[in-house]
Amino acid sequence: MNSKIAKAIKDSKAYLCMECGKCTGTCPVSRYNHGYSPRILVNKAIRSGDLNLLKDKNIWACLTCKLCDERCPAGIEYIDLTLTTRLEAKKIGEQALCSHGGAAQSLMRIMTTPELEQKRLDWIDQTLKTTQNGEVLYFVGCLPYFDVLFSDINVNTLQAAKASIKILNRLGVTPVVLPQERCCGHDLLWSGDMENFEKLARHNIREIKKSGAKKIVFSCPEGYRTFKIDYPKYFNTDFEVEHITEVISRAISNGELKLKNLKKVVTFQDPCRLGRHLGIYDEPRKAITAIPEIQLNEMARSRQRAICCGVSAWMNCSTYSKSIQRARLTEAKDTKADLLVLSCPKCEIHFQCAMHDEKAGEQAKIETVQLVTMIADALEGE
Amino acid sequence: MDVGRHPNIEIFANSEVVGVEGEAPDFKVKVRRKSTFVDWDKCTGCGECPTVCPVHIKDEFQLDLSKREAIYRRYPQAVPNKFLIDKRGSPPCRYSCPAGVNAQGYIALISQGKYKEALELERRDNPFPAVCGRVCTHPCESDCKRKDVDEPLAIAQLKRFISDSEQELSAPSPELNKEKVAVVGAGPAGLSAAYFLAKRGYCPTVFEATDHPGGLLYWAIPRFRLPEIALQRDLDYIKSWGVEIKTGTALGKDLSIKDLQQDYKAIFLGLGAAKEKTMGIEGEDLQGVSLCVEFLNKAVHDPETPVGKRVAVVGGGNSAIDAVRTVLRLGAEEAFVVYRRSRQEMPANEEEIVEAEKEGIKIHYLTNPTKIFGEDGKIKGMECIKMKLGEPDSSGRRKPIPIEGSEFTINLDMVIMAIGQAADVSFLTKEEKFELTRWGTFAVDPDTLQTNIPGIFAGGDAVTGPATVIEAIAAGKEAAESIDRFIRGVDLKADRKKKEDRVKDEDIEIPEELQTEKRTTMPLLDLEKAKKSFEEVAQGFSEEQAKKESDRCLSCAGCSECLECVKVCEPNAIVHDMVDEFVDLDVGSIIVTTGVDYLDPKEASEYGYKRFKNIYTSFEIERIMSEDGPSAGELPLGKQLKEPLRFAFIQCVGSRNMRHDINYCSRICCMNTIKDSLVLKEHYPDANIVVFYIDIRAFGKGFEEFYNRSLEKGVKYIKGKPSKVIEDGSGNLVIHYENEQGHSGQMIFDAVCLSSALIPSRGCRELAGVLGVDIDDDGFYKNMEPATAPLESTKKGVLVCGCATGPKDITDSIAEASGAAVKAACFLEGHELPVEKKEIEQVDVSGPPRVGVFVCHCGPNISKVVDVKGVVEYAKTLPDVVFAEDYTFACSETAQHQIQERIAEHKLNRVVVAACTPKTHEMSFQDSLTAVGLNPYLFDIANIRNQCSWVHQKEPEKATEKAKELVRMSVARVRKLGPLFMKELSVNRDVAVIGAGITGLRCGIDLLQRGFKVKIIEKKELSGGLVRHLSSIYPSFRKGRNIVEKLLDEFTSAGGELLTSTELVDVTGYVGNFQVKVKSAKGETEFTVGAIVLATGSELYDPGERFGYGKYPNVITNMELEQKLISGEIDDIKSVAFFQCVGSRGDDGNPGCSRYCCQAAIKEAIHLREKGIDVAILNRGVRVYSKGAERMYRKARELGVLFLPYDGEPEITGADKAEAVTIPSPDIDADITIPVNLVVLSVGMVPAADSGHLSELFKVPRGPDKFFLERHSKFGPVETTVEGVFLCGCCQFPQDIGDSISQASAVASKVAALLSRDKITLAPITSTVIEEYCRGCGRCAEVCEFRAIELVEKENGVFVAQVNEALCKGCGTCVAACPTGAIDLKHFRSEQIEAQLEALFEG
Amino acid sequence: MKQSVKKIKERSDHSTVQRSKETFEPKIVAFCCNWCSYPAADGAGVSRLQYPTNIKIVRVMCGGRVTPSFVLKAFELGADGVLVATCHFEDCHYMFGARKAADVHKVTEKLTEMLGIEKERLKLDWISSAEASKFARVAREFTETIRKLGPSTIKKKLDALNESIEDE
Amino acid sequence: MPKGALVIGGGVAGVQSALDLANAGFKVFLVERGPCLGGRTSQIHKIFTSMDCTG
Repeated sequence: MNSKIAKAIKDSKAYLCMECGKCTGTCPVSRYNHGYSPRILVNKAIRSGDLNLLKDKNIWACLTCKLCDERCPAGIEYIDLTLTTRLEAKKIGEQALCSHGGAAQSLMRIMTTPELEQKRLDWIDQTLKTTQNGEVLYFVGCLPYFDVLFSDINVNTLQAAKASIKILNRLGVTPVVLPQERCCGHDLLWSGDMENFEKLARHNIREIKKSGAKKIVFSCPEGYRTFKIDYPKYFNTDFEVEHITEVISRAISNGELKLKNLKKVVTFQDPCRLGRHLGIYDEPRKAITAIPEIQLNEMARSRQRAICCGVSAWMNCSTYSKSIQRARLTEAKDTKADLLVLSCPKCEIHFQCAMHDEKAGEQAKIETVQLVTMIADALEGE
Repeated sequence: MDVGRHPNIEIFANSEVVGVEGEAPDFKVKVRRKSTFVDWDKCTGCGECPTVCPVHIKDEFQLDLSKREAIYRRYPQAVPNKFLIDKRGSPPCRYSCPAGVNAQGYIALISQGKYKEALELERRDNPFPAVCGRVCTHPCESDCKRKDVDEPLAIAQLKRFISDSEQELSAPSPELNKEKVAVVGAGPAGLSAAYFLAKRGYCPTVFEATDHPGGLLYWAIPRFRLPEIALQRDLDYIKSWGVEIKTGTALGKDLSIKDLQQDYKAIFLGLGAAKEKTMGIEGEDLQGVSLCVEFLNKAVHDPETPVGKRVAVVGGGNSAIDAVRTVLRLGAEEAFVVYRRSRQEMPANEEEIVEAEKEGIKIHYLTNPTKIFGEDGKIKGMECIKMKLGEPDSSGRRKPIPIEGSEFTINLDMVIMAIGQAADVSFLTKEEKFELTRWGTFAVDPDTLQTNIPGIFAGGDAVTGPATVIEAIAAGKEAAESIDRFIRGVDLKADRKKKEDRVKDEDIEIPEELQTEKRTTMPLLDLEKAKKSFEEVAQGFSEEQAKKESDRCLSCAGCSECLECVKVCEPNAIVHDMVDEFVDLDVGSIIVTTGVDYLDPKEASEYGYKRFKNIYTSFEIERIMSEDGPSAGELPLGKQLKEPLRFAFIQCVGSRNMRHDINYCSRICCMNTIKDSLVLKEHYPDANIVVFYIDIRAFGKGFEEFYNRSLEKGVKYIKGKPSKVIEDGSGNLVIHYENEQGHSGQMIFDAVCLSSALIPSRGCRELAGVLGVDIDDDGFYKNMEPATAPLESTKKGVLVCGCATGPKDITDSIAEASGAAVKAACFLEGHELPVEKKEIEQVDVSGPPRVGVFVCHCGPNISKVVDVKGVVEYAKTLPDVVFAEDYTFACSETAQHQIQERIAEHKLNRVVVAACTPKTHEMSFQDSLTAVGLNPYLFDIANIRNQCSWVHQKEPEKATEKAKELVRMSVARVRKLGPLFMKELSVNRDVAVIGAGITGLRCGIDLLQRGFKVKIIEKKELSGGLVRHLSSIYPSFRKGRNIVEKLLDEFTSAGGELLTSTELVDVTGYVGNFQVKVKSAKGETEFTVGAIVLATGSELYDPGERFGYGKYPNVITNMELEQKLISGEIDDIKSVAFFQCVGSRGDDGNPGCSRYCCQAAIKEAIHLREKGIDVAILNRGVRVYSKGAERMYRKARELGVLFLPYDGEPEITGADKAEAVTIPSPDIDADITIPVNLVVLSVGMVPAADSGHLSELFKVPRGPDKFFLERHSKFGPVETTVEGVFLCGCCQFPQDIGDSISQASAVASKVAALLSRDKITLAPITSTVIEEYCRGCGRCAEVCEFRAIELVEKENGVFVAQVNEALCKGCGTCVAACPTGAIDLKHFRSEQIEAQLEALFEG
Repeated sequence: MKQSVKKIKERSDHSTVQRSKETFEPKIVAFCCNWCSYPAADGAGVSRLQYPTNIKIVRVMCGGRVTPSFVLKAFELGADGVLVATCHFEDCHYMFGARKAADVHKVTEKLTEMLGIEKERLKLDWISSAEASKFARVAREFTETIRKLGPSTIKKKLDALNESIEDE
Repeated sequence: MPKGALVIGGGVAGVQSALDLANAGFKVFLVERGPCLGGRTSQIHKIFTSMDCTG
């Protein structure tokens, strides 16, 4: 057996599987895709040869939302096993069906080019203070690209970046923003492309080191997770990393941020990376409820039980993704909220896409807003 | 399907119908296939031949604005894609040459620097180039067309040049294995006969009486004119063909005819004319009097030959000049010529005379010796008489007559008589009974040169008497042909190739831009040196001179028959002696679509066309502005523009002009000008463009908007016809016109385009005669009735359409053409049976790919540039390639067979052919795969010819590299390909027509006649639409109601079903299987049809309260007027004003022109005017364009109908009734008020109120004007984007009756073609959905213009896209729209394209 | 180690310069639609209109099929230039395919610009089947433009640089 | 053999007539005076695309 897989089985405690099928019952994908079962994949890993596992299309169907891990009575870390499986599958030429013809993956791989001179900071206007060198760095992520790629479905993920900088500025921080920042590599990693993930990571680490930053703030939970968990696994990093909701929450506690009132009923979508991957549930809620007069209605399934936005790493978007999204949006709508507060650009793209289509019923349509944007807009004096 | 490859279409290009007999449906047609000189079965269209063609003549495709080769195809995409040769007859030089030597040919080759080839060509007709290049009398030069420009070409000298430039004698030394032939006499005739016989493989032996071959060339032409070395070269060449020459063997002495007959199959007698004539005057026997040839015989070979001090040579031929110049060189103090006629009649070559004169030789013209006198038997002098010229004699020259009493004497010590020779063959008659002429020459058959004794032929001077070298050569050549026939036992005369006709003078191109250039003069030996030596005087052309001289050739005959094309044509397709062919056809009906020509604007001479530069026709502008045009898309102004371009269009050049006898509107020119103005604006954004026009007739769909666009772009329109265009001396063109103020004005332009009238095509009258159909007053084909029977000619079974019946645009022509097709089909029997398909065992392709690569040389087309073997070796290294090899022509039948064998042998399951473009042979290779059971879609072509070897000719290494890359890409692609299968759909053969106006009825009738069941669904109670309510139609003035009733009667009696008062409820299904649900008083019914025709018409604009409508009772619409005209309630009307464009060409109603109203108003005006009523038509330009309409317009003006231009709303005054109309008329500086007691609003056509509903029901999109949108504005006017749903008549856009009727028939044709088969085969390249990945977002359906994708609900709320393969056209835009990758295009799948990219960049 | 990085860098810089000045042969892919620009390219062959060998054609049925992903993929794989050639709007075989291609192109253009790929490296043009000369001209001019620009920075060959950073 | 139709003139109109008849299953003889089809339309650069457009 492939030694990497063997190790992953061991590390993820897959041998502990008691075949209860709780994972399958929990899995949002399995709910719609009846051919998909985490348990079966775990058992394929344990019991049969590599190829049987690696060539199984289902290894790409997992959203890595970690819901199963949350519930597994045996404590198996399924998504870690999935990651290794994908890395190994990629090596033998297997790959997922990439959305948008693989345009996103191409973008990321192009970003591995060392001499690239991106023009990715056009959106930074006079009102935003940024710098080239400093203690704190704001990691923008792929937002500028997303807004172009998804211009047809009215997403504006860059608002979150602007809002984050605005908040940092308000807190007296002039963050470093890197003109030659690269994709963090999250999506390449999760689609099994270790080679290019490494290149991106190296480049980012070098650039950040050059800037002199010691602390990195993220608005994107995927970037946050990648820097917090994955980079240290492979590279020597000594940055402090923080999500913007953590920054906001702390500032609110310290009384550094004063917010205007907003008379709205809202609900909140926990991003998988922020929630289950990193355990950040309270900070966003604290931020939201800091706005006077706002009412937060939780969805039926929230926090640890929250449901994913349906797609991960630009692959295997499918009819099941759509069903997951519809169900989740309906759940949001059912809270009688006016606004669905999001905290991840991917959630925004995926939900907007689901709502964009003509057949999407009214019961699954709800206005969305990024948490940071909402906070930035609520800042007093704005 | 492409017309060039349609199995049912046989194309006769370059052909003419020359005879038609019989009646429909039994026409017997005779077609003349004009010779193309290229065997089209063999021609691959590779394009090698023009690269070697030396002839450059006007390219008619580029409207003579650039040049093409004599072997050509009209344009690169031509169908059929074959070459042909432009031959216009025998060029004058060749025609006038007795031996038919192809001078134009070798001159053309000289111009290309192909001297060897030129010489080779020369020697095809003449083995004596060195000789003839020096001593020929060159009749070719006398007829050279260049003399009309400046001076004839120095043809003979060019011939000498190619002979001189021969470095090494080409010695063919063939094997002669045929019969032996005897030739007697080694003069030019005999040697020529021997040469041509040897070339045919016979073994000729030449018997020569003297000890040297060459005849007079050797014995009597002085060396300063024909050096021995030159003669020897020709003799050596002849001998190299295996001709045996036996000198010193005289006939009659050393051998006899009998001997020869015994040993040889045939005999040629080329005995010459050895007997010299004398003058027959007193004193010829004196010492010092010589015969010319006798003298030269000696003098040529003996430079010590004694001559007198003062010598006269009598005669005017070349021998006389030769003699006198020889005498001079031998030391005579004075030598001169005595000639009885004038210089003009002198037969000696001009250059000879000139050279002689230069050498100081005097020629006494019009002088004739009367006697020679002497002393002691020695000459002392000669008495001569002066002559004058009388009437022409038998030779055509004026006869010299002695002037009495003008005798005078000259003192001399030598006289040479050079007055000619005669043949004397009488010595032979002793032995054989030869028939002789009264001149003592052989009597021979003039065509075959056979004497009275079979097998014995004669030619040269012995037959003709003394003649020229070239004539002797000609005789030898002719005799060789006869001897060949004689020996083969073939009739000597039958089918003997006749001399080709001389090219007609009018067919000879003399380019306008041709610069005069004098003939190149031959460098001569220094005069003083020349006079003293026997060195050759004429020095010959240098290479540069020869090139320059050859460039002067006009290429009179088009093709020069240099035969270079034959050499490069790999498939041996070129047949220079091809002849016209006649083909007889039996046909059931005939469609005439002979199109139009345009008036040569030279006829409107005031506009300076061809007199001044930069004046073009609109067709020329079309070519010029094309990047593939003569000047690559730029105006060839010939000057640098300092300011923005100034450009004028002059409209109606010839059109609507009695003076040119063109009483019609050419219909397309306004739009064409607007289009050209926009094209110019694109190219020259700052250009000032002015259009001079009479009326802008922008009457078609989208035309008005197009016109407005040009206005927005700043094109200026000036009403009026310029009086003239002149050039101001500095290259500017000045247009004189009447300006807006009515004053004479001038405007300056850099270039002018003339919108020349369209006129009946050349030969249309003759063809009408052949067909037995009538021509109308304008010279176009007459149709039965322009409005109701526009496609029928005056003869049953002969249909006329397109511009053959009058000018029209592509849209209307295409509609008419389809309409004519359905009419023609009514005379034809049965459909062709489908070909039975054999069941073949299918190759299993499930395993890993096993790719075979086959690389084609395409003759030299690929292999000349690309290293084909290298590509094959490379291909073998590519992944999954198990076999690779190359073929000379992969498309050939043998190669295809071999490929099939390879597939079996190597168990190939994927095939790549590296060859030409897939557009040419993809299908035939696919057929090959199918034949051996391999799915035809497991195949790819690497285009290494069109996109590699042909476009990288100068970079063979890089091209080879690219070819490898292309093959690598193809292999990568083919590895990812999967099998595809054709699907068939059954079709219902019934048709539903929506709308029972005349359009719907016409369409229904045509379909019924073609055997389809038709239901017409009409929501109203009455059929006939608007036409039912018309008092009459133009131009025939038939009653609208009668027309409707007749159509209705035809429809019902043909078995059509008319459902009136019936509403459409729902339509579902797709092409071949539509379910139509209708509702009437009787309730709902549902039925199935295969196709649906929308003929729902349009509605008339409701003026509301505009123009006093509703307010004044006497303001009515034109439809209301029609009612009055029918009911006759017009007695109290005295004066009528028509308001045109009410609800047209504006923001309210129809944004475009409603097309019918001008003509309708004129028709109505004529009605009223004929009743004595005053009529004024207030118009915004009079748009009459249909057949006969312009004449009707004239008639209205003749009748006194007033046409008043207006803009905005005219003012109507009156209390209860409209009493007067006032319109401002700035041009005559007054407001015009006309008293009226009736105002008629010519209301426009607007889309029917329910068109939006119908659009949704049928999914047929509407354009911005809300009329239904056709498939293609030009090429698909009656189809919609929805397969199986068609459009005709006013629901697409306003039409007049004739156009609606044509469209109705056009639709019938399309429907008939669609439903004529039981099954529709669907192309397998369609989109396909993986449902699992489909989000059901509908973006694919949104982008699909063909409505091929539908969202289908799978379960509660879950939708997936479904592709209807019957509707999918395979463009793949849906794939681009899909966010997830669920949809893909078969055969062009993302992974297949990505594989190509990966392969491309991996190297 | 630092030295080796420098060396690699020098070498790669040097080779870049050399390639652009002397031996640089641009790699260009042209996506051509089946109905207009592909036949136009064939026509250029028929008329023997010469253009550089650098352009390789990938045939697609319609220009509207060319997604940003194809273009990005080409650049990723090392294309120095990408040409998308379609029908003119009015002659599009699929009516609106050429227009759609133009729409998609706008998105692609923005992405490539953002990536710092010089905008001259990506070109959309409209070439009808009758415009063989235009095809040849565009091919020549585009190749020339790319040649002047020099090689695309996105070249896998420079990966060595990345590998060695780890050791810094 | 069933009788075909004769189309005289190979311009756009002639080609269209021929194609319609041929597509309906009839034999067509298309006679063109010049060496190839396309007529005047082939010389018009702005609208002419290719013969395919008529099929």
